[in-house]
Amino acid sequence: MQKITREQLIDQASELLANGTVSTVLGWGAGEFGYDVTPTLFKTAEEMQNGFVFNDFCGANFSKYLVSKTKTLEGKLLVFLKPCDTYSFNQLLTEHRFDREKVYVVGIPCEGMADIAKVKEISGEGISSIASDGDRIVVTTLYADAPVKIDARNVLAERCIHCKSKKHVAYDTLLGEEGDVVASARFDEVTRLESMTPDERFAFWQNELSKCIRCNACRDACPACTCETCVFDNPKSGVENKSPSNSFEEQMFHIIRAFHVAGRCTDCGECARVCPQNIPLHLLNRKFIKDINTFYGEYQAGAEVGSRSPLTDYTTEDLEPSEIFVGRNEHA
Amino acid sequence: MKHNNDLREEILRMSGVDTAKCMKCGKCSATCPAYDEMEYHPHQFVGMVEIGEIEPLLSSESLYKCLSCFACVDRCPRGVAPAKVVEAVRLTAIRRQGANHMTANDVPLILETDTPPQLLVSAFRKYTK
Amino acid sequence: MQRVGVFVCWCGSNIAGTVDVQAVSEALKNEPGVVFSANYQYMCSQAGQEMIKTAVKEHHLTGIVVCSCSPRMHEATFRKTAVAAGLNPYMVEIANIREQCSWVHKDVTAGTEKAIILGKAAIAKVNLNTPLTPGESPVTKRALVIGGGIAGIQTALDIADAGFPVDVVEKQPTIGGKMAQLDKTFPTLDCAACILTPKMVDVAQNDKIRIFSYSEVTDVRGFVGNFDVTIKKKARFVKEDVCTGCGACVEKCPMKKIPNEFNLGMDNRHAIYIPFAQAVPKVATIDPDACNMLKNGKCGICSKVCAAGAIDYKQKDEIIEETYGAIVVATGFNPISMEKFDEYAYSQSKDVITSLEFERLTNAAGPTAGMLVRPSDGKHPHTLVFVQCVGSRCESCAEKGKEYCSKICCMYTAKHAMLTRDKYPDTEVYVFYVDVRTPGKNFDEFYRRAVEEYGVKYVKGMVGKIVPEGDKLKVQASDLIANKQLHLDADLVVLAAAIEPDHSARPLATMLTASMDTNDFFTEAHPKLRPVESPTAGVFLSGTCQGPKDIPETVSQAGAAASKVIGLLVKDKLTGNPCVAIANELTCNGCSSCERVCPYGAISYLDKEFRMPDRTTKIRRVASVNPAVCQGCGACTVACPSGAMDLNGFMNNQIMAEVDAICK
Amino acid sequence: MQVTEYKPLIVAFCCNWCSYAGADLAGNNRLAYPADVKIIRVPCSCRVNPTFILRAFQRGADGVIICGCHPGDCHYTSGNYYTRRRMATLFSMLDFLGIERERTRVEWVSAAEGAKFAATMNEFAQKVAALGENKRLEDLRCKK
Amino acid sequence: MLKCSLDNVQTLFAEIAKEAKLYLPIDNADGTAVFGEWSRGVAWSNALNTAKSPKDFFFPQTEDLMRFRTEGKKIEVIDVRRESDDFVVFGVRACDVKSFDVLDRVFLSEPCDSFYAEKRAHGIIVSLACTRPAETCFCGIFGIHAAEPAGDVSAWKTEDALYLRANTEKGTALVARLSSVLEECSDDAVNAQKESIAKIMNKLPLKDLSTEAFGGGKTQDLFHSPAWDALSSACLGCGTCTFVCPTCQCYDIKDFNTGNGVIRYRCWDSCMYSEFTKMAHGNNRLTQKERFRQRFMHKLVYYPENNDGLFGCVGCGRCLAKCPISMNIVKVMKQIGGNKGE
Repeated sequence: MQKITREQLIDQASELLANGTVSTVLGWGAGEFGYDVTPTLFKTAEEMQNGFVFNDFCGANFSKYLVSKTKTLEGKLLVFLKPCDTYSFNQLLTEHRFDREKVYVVGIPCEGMADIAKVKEISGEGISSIASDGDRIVVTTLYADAPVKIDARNVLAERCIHCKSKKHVAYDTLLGEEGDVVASARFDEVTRLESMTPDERFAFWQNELSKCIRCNACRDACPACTCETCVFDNPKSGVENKSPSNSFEEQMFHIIRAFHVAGRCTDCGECARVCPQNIPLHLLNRKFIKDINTFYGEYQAGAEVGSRSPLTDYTTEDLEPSEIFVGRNEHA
Repeated sequence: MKHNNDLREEILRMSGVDTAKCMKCGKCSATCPAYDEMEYHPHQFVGMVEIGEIEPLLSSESLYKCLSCFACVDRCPRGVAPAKVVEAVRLTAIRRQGANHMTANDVPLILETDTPPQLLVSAFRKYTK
Repeated sequence: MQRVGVFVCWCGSNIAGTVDVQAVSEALKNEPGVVFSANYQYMCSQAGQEMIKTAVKEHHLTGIVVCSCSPRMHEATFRKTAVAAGLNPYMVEIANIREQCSWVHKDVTAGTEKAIILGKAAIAKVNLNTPLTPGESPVTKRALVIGGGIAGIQTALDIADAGFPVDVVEKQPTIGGKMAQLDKTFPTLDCAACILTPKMVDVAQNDKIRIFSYSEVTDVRGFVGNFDVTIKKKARFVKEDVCTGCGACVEKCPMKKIPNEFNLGMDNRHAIYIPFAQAVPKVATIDPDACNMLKNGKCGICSKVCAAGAIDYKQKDEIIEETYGAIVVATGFNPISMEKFDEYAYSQSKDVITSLEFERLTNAAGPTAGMLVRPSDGKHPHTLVFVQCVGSRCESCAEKGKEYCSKICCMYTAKHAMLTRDKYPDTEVYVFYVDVRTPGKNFDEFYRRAVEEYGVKYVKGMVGKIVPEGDKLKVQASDLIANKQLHLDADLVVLAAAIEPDHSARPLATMLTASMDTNDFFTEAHPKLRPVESPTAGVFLSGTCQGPKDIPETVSQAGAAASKVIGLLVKDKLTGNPCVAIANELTCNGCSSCERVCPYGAISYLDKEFRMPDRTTKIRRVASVNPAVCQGCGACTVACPSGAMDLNGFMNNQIMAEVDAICK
Repeated sequence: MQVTEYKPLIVAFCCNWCSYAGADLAGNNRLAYPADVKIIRVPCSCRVNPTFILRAFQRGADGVIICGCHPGDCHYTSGNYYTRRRMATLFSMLDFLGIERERTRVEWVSAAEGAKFAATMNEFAQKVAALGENKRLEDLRCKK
Repeated sequence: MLKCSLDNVQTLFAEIAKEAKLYLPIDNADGTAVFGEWSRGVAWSNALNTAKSPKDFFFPQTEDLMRFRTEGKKIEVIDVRRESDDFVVFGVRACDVKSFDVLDRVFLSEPCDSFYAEKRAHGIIVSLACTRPAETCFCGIFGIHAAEPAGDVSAWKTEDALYLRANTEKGTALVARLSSVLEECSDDAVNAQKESIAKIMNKLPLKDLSTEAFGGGKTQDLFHSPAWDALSSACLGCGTCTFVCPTCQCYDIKDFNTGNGVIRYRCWDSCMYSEFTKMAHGNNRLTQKERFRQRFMHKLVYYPENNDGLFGCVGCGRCLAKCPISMNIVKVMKQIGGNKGE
């Protein structure tokens, strides 16, 4: 399904390693089952030949790793970034979270990544191998006699169905063609929730948030959450908390988490991807993005380095908090 | 004079013009090449629509004297676009005459083989607002 | 743990009438930290304060809660009491049980209950208070005035009068600014030069004032009391201290076709020039773009004719670094460009001019020696058309004009029209106006005189277009009162162009971290109460850099700015407000969110080395608040995602403790 | 008229320069409002962290109101503009989560508007009382 | 062996629920399964396993230990311990059943954790054999038989019936109580299922993963392995693996100030967190590498060293499925243990 091949990426990286432009490559390392790829540092072309993969399951956004990895590495780090990842990249630069000079970005096109849960819904558990064949994902399992062929478009990750941009907003080298910002229906689900009654919305979120186990994966995977010490880990912050003792704390955590990244969140979707409990956390972020777009004009965090986040900005004509619900379409 | 607020709203909506923005400088009328032909002048269109005094405009020849050259739109310092107000009043007059609300269903009936598509486009523009 | 004393005031019957003060002091006795609780008729009285002092000594109190009237009333009083008792003044908290309790609630039970809760909140807060000491910083007793127009001149003179040294930085070769270009001034019609040039001379002769002409501010660091400013003094290739301003060089200079900026290009000057006769400093300047000697080494005549030996072709830009206690911005204005107003044919006809050009045209020292003639053919104009509001109040055309009213045009146009009719009674003068705005002393009288005594024809309407035809300007306009379209054949058209802040203001504002509005006018610290101060401490505003103004207004503001500067410079030390933001470097990410919301530019960033828990060192970008600049609003504390930013006196944990106490 | 026993708890964050002074003026003029309203003084409305609001609800508040200078009149020039954006987005999010939108409010009250302060508090207290107890953002551990 | 037709299984549940709360896997709207309380009409999930393990029933994520009520300067201590009611956790897979052995050794050895013990005493575990293990399953390498689940009662589900066998006193009592819906039967169907399960187990990709390199006494061999650097390099430091793990048993004790007093409670903690076991001097594991190593060394070396060779992992595969970066114990075992499982 991906237009770009593993070999192309290895070639590009090998060249840059060979000519000394970069010392290390941050890429996807092979796993046990074909779909379980791990972000991995490669030092040589040979290491890449042995352990590097690129397939429909390379969803992880590498931008956040740059904060820690650039601090310790000698030389430049090559990082492969998909279009959506580059927005996080720029946002982190805006916030001075790493040194641009220490990174070499190879922009790679992305046709959308697959969600293994959706694959398994079709193929069933017990995957023994998984491969790509044109637009299809071919899965062999312990239980089916013949390999199951799945149209990759039917198992796209939620964030890829609603891909907002095929455009790389940052790169040193771009493989493939320059893409464009694309129209997406990413706010539809937010709109659907908005059109519910408050009681329905409350019930919806109670049900979702009560699943939270406070593993912090959403926070720890989020490229906007790069605080040295998170307020939720800091006993002096007044909101520190290790477990969701009750529904208040579940809500508190998720409201504050979303508020802290509001205006900075690029909508990369990592939070929802990594949630072990399948809570649609991205909807909280998208709600903020949608509101900001509606209230203060379209803003895409990370579209350009140095842009001012709408919540650290204002105009004298801004909407009043009392006006935000005027004209909103909803049931009584 | 009975002021017609519904009609006023309708015209403001059709034209997309906020007549309250007018600071009554008269630059539109100063700029208008058809001024002398008109009974009511561009600034009067804006002013009279603003106060809802629209009937005299509807029955005035001035409606058809406006050349739609848009000089007033270009020059207006306040972005009021008087020509669009005139256009909207004109359209109101046209609608009253019944040539109103063309629908796509009407097209096959009036379509001839050599009808230029441009004509359809402008017809839609005029009759379907 | 704090040892808190609680003092409940009766305020006569003001509090005690609706609040059971005895019950309040009893109830608060049991709060954590409280070791003493009492009530008294008037806590703010001498006896009441003594009671506090005694209790502090006897009970070794470390914190004080006074349940009384609004802190806006007596917080300062009780802080002084605390100091007198040997406590830090910021160890006092007030529970407002009068204005916000006894006076608004009639029911004693409810009032008492609420008073107890407010007391508990204050106790919860004071338990977390820490002694605060305001920072002190020395004040450099020197002021910088940026801009040498009438605003800058007046400010500099006033500051110097008070005995403080002042430097004036002017980017032109002479001070004087726009006023030097004017002919007469409304509404008194006295000659601009006659009232301005003596002031310019005063500046030059004042030993407290240094003029850096032909200079620019290139860098500003530091903060109120201690701004480190870098000034670039551009090479004028003439030794300023040697040149006598005799003008011999100018006369002999062979390059004489350089458009004269001072006359807005309506005549020419030489490559070496003195902008005008009364220039200060009266020193020649060589235009490096025009001078043959500087361009290709050929000529050198000026050097030969200069008896003083002032010419120095090798002169370099000079960098001056100086420290100032205060900075006054007086960068002034310019008329906007008329290039984009095609309808007025400004670019097509020389006889369509701006009002400032008209000033030069009628000025006795101007290109025509004061003869009002058409720039195109030098003929005397008979029909003059003045157009008001060209580019002002222009909402739809941001690329062309300005949204605001330029304020001065109505009056100077009346002046122009009146003077024209006065000097040349054979002329017909039309003024096309949208509104005539004449608030000001003797302003409307002036305008009416133009109409009634001088026969200026004011037409309510606007000019729509101007077409040059032959030697006439075909003017098409509307007369809204007559409901007619007018067609005039004019000889000269004068456009009252909108004014805008000088383009140097925006980069300067960035250097000063002073805020600007969307029109690039400097923002005042408070539109009503602090109109001559920028929100950035130590930066003051003088003249049109803050908004359109006429001369009297500019001069008053210049004086006001000067008095604010003097008020600052007389202090030896600045005592800050200790309730300022503080950044916790250990948790700061250096993300710049706080910096973006700080209205005062109080936050900067340092690359600091940290010893990490894993025993490595790491260099991290962290925020640092300058306590002398921070005013303590707290905007940064909320913008900070990691909670690293907090506010002394209103710490996160203090406010949350209050919330907890209230919601208990 | 039916009088219910239930008394709402309302936390009002007031900026020091305008709204707190406005509340003082309401006091000077003896303009009554319910004792359920408890004021916390902050230097500027922009000091109010969303955390404080959630904290108040956690601890049992039924309504939270933030008062500041009118836009354009902020003592610190721009603080309330930030407040306006922060609270607009926060309130919208609370509504999105199904929290009653009448429980939160921002009101601009100048130092001269004692009457407006009292009227606002009366009206807000009434609205919150009509909603009843805050159940959706409460922390049961904090109940007595 | 006892049997209940699947048509009748809801009746069986109803019988159980008469005297004890019954918890069993229920399908979530998002496709995952979760242990939930049974009530009439609640369907039993067919999922292989639940997203979270059943350890919650005995060792909940948060649990109040005691309370203090304060009034003014007075403090009163309140004991919040209550006797637990009987409850049945139904459909626990072999791996998760085994996890209770791991937890028991921690919580029931002296000093015994009374909160845990109380719930263990009152909880009855009905296990369930796995007929369709997933590729992430590797219980077999720890000697767990997917076809022979332990528990108070073992259960097997075929296409038409549920087979039960009581293993313990508690189990026997439960089964006895259910006699009206159960009938005696032969072992044939169960044996057939065991055979087919054995075949599948043999095909699982991780079946040959070796534990040889691990166990007590291996600290010196493994602790300084250079492989830890690369393995931990991508770790985000989140707590997903620990919170979905059936055997992770670390907790933190915290105080919550309610305004009227204090609740002292414990909650799960994760050794992957930078704040884990933070002490006055700071943290004792300073880098993510150390924290990462701790988790796996604990499961594979330290725990067996202190517990007669019992590994601290039961091969349930949850962390394999849930880790945001797909780093897991299998990858660690292969790298650190020398790729013997290939």
